[in-house]
Amino acid sequence: MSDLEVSARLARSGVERRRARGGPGGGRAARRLPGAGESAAALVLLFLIASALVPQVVAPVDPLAISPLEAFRPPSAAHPFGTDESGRDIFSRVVHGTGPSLLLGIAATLIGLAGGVVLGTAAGMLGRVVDFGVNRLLEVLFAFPGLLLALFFIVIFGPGIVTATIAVGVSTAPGYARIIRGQLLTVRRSAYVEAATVLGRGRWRVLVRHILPNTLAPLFVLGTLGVGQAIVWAASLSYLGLGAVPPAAEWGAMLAAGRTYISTAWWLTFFPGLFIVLTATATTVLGRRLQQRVREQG
Amino acid sequence: MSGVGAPDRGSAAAAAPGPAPAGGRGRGPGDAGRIGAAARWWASRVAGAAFVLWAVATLTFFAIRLIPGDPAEAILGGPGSQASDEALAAVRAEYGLDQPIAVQYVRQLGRLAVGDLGTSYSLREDVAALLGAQLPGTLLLAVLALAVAWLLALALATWSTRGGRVSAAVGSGLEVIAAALPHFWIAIVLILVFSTGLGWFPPISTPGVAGLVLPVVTLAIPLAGFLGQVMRESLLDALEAPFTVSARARGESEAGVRQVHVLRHAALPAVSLSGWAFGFLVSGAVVVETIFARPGLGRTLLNAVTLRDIPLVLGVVLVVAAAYIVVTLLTDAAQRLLDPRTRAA
Amino acid sequence: MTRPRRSSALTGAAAAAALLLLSGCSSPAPSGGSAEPVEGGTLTYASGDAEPTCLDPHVGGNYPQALVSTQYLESLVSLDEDGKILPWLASDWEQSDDGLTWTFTIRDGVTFTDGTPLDAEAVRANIAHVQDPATLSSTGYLALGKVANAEAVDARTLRLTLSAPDSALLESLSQPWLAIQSPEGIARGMDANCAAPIGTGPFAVEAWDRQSSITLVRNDDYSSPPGDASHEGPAYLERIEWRFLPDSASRYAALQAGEVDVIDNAQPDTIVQAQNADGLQELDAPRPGSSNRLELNSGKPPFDDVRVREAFIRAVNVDDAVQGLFLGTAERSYSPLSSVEPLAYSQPDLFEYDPEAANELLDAAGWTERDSDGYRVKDGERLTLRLPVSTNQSIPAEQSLFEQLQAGAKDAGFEVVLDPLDLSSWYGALGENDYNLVSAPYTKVGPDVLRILYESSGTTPAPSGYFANHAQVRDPALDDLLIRASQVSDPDERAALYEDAQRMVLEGFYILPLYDQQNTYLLRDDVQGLRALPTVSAPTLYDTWLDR
Amino acid sequence: MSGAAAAGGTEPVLRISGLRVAFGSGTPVVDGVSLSIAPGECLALVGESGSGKSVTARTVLGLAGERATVTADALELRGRSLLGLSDRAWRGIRGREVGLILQDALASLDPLRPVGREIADALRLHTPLPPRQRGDWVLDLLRSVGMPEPELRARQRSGELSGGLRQRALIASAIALDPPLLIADEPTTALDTTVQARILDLLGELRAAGTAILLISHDLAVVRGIADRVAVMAEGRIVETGSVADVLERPREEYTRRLVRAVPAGKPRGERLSADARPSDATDARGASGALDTPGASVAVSARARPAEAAASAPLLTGHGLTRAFRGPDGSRRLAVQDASFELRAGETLGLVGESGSGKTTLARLALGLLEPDTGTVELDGRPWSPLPERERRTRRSLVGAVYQDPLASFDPRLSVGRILADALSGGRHARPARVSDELVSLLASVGLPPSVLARRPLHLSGGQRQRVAIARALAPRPRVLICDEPVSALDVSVQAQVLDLLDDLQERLGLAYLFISHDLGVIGHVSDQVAVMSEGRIVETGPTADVLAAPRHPFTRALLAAAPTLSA
Repeated sequence: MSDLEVSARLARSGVERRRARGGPGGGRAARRLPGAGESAAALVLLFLIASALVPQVVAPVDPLAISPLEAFRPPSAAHPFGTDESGRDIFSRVVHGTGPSLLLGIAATLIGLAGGVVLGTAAGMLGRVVDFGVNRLLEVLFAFPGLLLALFFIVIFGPGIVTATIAVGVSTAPGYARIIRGQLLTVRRSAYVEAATVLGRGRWRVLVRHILPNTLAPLFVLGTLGVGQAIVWAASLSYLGLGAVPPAAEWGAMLAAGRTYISTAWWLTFFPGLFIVLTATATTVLGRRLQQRVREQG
Repeated sequence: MSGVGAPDRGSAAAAAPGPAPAGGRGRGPGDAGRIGAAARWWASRVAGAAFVLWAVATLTFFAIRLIPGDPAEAILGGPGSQASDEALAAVRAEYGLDQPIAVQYVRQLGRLAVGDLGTSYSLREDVAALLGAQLPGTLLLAVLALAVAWLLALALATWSTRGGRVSAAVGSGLEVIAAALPHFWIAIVLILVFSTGLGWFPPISTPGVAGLVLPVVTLAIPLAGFLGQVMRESLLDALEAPFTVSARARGESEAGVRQVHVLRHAALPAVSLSGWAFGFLVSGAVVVETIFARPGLGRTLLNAVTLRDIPLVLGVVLVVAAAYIVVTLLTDAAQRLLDPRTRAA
Repeated sequence: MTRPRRSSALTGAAAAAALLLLSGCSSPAPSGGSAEPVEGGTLTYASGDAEPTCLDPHVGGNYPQALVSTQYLESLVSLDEDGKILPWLASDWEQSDDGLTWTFTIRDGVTFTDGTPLDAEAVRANIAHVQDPATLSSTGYLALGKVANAEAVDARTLRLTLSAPDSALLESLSQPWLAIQSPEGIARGMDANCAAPIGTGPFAVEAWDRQSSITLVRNDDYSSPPGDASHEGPAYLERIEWRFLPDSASRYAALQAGEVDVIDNAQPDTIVQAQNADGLQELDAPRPGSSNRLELNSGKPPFDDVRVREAFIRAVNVDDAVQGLFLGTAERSYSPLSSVEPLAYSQPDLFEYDPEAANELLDAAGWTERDSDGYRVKDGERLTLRLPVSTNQSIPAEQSLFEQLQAGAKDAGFEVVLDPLDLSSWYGALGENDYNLVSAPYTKVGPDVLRILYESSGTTPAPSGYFANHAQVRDPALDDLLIRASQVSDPDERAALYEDAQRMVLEGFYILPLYDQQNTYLLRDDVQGLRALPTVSAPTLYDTWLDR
Repeated sequence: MSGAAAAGGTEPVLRISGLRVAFGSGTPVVDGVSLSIAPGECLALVGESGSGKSVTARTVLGLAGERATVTADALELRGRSLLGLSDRAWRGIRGREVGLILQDALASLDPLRPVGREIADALRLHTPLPPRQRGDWVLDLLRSVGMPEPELRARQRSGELSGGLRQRALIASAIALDPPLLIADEPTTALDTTVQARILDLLGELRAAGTAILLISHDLAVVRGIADRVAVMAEGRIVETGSVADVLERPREEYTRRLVRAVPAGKPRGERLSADARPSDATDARGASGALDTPGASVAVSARARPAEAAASAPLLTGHGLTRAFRGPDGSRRLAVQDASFELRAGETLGLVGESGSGKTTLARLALGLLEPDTGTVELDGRPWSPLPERERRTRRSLVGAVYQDPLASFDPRLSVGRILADALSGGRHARPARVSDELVSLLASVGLPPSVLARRPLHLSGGQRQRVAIARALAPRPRVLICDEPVSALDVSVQAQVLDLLDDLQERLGLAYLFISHDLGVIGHVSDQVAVMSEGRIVETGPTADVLAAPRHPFTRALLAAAPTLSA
């Protein structure tokens, strides 16, 4: 079980319960995630996307412009999030850090997904022997829980933003693989795949028309759920000094740089951390909603 | 997860036939049969766990050979160790690095089998002894955090499924946010508020109980977020399940329904997630032990990673993997015990 | 704002109050009724330095070892506040006229904590231990570089024969890396001795809980305080809990919360905060030896061209950065030597921020074009400077300082690549000559550190693999100055030679001095009588007592 | 036990008048229901899904739900009004005055607790008995509901019991305190016919002992065997009430008549069950046959071969000595189908009937070539069909279509009805949309669906519509054989009637052969020309339907027939 599987499982169960409760009196929308939360999540994401695409519009101040004599200014009108140890505007840095941070999270997620797809489809498609082998491999990989695989990876290939990204991706891959394999087996054994066989469709055609689309379509949703966690893990690695490094305006790196000053200048760490939390929360809420939509549609 | 090759799928009203023979004729699964099944289950699971452990040892053995450069030098701390030729030769002899790889592998397995994890170059100490000293602290932290997370999750899930839509929205919102909180951030905020601000708890993990509070809470909050969501879903499922209707129809009160029936069902997925939670907690321990300056496996691992102390990293990885395997096994056993439905599968 | 740069020894509670006031006007004076030292108690010391891998400072020889070993090991000689040599385990010494033979009289009546008596043979065994390549000594080994032979003439007399006169010998011997340990302890082998070295100090190692703390207990038979100590007999404190808290924020928070009594490596922001807080005191004790400086690798392009070196130095605004980052807790240095070194020579005009001059110099050196990113280019090569940063050694403020220098250098057309590395990889980068800039402060008592850092032979590694001449200065004239300075016995002549040598280093733009090696301790108000030993500014807890 | 019978007299146990239940601000789900039940009487509340019968029943227990608004002129249990009771007062009534039996005993008993504990709960809640005595009482109860080995069963959990035993345990928990009123909500729906009969007998015994029973059911035939009176419910109202005989034999209301007519049991082959006007069907069907009669279709489109003629023609699909085993989770081999043989001729329906787990579906999958038999062969149109490499079978796949119990699961969830059918029509190639569109419309018309469903996804269709789409898809390649695996078991009786009629029409028009699988003897009896009875993997009896039903030879067939509820008295 991975964070991902827990997330995916959460997004799933609600829908199934709602669907099962078709009977009279089943308050239809009673337990949907509240609309307010979703709207807030959408707003946050809009802001994040804007920050990632056009940071100079959202925060015109140069995030790298140092001003040594204005260091450690607490939040004020001029610097809503304060300034850091080199007098850089933290708001601007956080906004400009959105792109790299999201990119890092997305890249890690894509790596995880890619690994997951390869392992998962191999297990699901290439017969029992491969399935058995991949399953054992996954069990072994799952024995490196959480950050352990990422840390082990970093030991071998050295720290840094690229290895940290790959490490987070690699450590999420087994989770994706297991979900994809499960999905693939469900689809392969589904009545509609059988129906296509009965209609005389060939293996290849069934694979391309039915199995792959239905297996891979949920990946987008899964990825959305995963990005938030990937960002959190990557930031943790950065915070531990094993990921992105200053002066990059990446959230994890900002946290790592700011942690020294935590007792005197909390705003150095608080705001980048807040953005990580917001991102992870918003993507989770959005991912759940997407998953519910997908499943409610069938 | 699911078994392979279910024959009668997609069929008519025939649900899963269930483990017991249909009709009143046949003898139910006798106690002897059940014990046999349990023994078989344990045998297969223990064998599986042993396999995974062996595979982990094998994987790590070959993985560290991916480290560029001389493995002997890596064992001594990498190129910066400036290790002397004598030291390198000693390490080569100790690890048999001059032998063919197959011999090295067998020797490594042999050493692991007797619990010899090598010597940490950075701490100049026997890794097994070192980790033996560090493990209890981390386990204590993990167990306490798990317990607190359980309580928090249960309280939140129970509260948020009791009342109206507002508490449901607040409850689920809190859980989602809690699950998204990075450990280091929680730790920072907790220290700011409860140590620097209010001065209630020490900012570093001192030996006493007070020193445990912040680390445990830090670890517990995100976990409670995850567990709370899972518990809440199963709580809601159970609250709507026909058996709670039956119970109510018997005259059971709402509190009774929750106590006798629902909580058990809500707890089940939390039990089954404990293996995952263990991994999550160990990951968190790396961060938390570092921030709160608490000795333990996590901090040892981070130091070992930063210093590239290969024997120590390998030791922690193997110990954590072994612990994880054991925890997973115990979790599955607990689940099997608690939920007879899982015995059929 | 100028403050005394040097902490001094205490000779009583009043002196303690005076000393502690040195650190800032806002530090409160200890309460008046605490004149009589109190016996007993446990002091918790939180060190931000890396946990040593070996408690025997002979092995390797770094500052973390010096910090803790000062509590249980003692050296042959010590220094007073003015840099004058004081007797310690050696009660007396004399030097032959040719400067090649030194005879030390070993203090009588001192025993190691394992009961072994201190005698000349024990000291000889220590010197042999340091010089044994298997010990992997670096700092101590270099300091004894000229000692060709050691001989125990009788129980109390030790004779050292040198290969060349060494004016820095006594300064070298005062360092904790050459502290004297029980020969019985050394004979146990490296592992055992690393775990619990046996010395003559006021405390002894009781237990070492790795990754956590070292427990030190009072040596009740202690009898060998140095002359500048404020009392005699055993230490006041019963125990020391020596914890390792690498996270500076946690360390300071722990001090604030009263979980620990003393912290070292206080960061600028916390120093400022402590100055404004009730109940905390500051002890500022810059380390001797080199200043904190960036060394410019003159051994390879582009810094093999002195114009490029000067251009870099002119291009960066160190003053503002130091002001902003260190918040007034550190003062800009313009010397290769620490300000605590009496012979330190400064030349501020060489280091004035002058971007225009920098641009002209670079143009003159042929770096005339700029690429699309604004960096200078010559022959298709970008003007790139690699700066490996040891994340273990450089404090965060220093890392931020490098970032600011990076930004300033960019305007002149330098691309500075900051490369944060763990210690091992950092050594690796140095060993492979894969750097243009590096910050590697070196702590040593006395100006002889210049010989280690700037003499040509310093480009050759010691047995441990370390080499100290990172600027890769290979200047026969400078070598000559440094060797002569290390051999003359006349103090004035020595001072003049070292001044010339420092001027050569500064004018050659081999280094960019930044500030002293910061070494600030913060302590709670009820900690009395803490002082830094004037040798390498490590704290000594011998006179310390708890007013509670 | 308590003296419930003492209430006596003709005073009704339950009297409801003008009951309305609404959820939120929506239209009432129950709208003006009035009924009463006397002691020892069984009143059946019959209706299709969504008619409001379950809500009515739950209202009697005060369990309609938090969001329900309940109003009534009267809601009395043994003369005591239940309106406006406090939660506490309700709890005193539930279990003691009214017992509830739900449909799905597996889910209605806590799967994590031993059934003995579940039964004892009622005693714990309503009596001061100490645990030990409760245990004895539970064993008594289990014996009284005919539970074998009660000591063992009390310790088991519901998942470890078979369906019938589970239902007995659930009944035991409902009658623990001998409540004067027992509400049974679809108590036998998920059960096999023979088990159902035994449970109905048990309910009959309880009624005979003086318990009033409110029986909720969608199945008129089930009701016939046990109820004294019937109340027919539709759209929240009671349409008709009366004695069982009156209502089922002489229904006054049109709705009731349609309901009764829709029951297939006992209706001869070919008799229409649904009330749909036949002419419109015919026009649709003509359009359909036009579409299917495109040139090149070599399949004979003739009138349905009557059994006599069919017997003369060569068999279209035959199975010879088919055996198939599966490996169980514990590694043991289980024979799902054992030495089964069958013959299916053009225009003929072969009904395959049996209880759950008897191997019907495995046989269907063998016939479809989805499973290879371990031994034996299947032939299609005189040529080998299975075992055979799928590649060689594929070209003739169009001859055999399949219709499943759960049509929704058989559709790719991403596809609209239009794409599903276009795909089926195109034979897997991408056909030109315009041409396909005409064909699509007529194909839909042939199953009685308007073109407007083309753009919709199956998820948004009703159960009956989904099954029609499934049939249309099966027809698209112009098959000669349709294999229908429980095609109507998930449908309400009136929808079931429409689908059965549709299948009948199509068979007549297109000369299709059906292998029709059902657990419901009534359905099989109505649709089949030939019948094969399966039990424990074997076909135990086969022959013309009329013969088998009239003179069953195998004991299992006889038991099945005896247990099957029918409308006739």
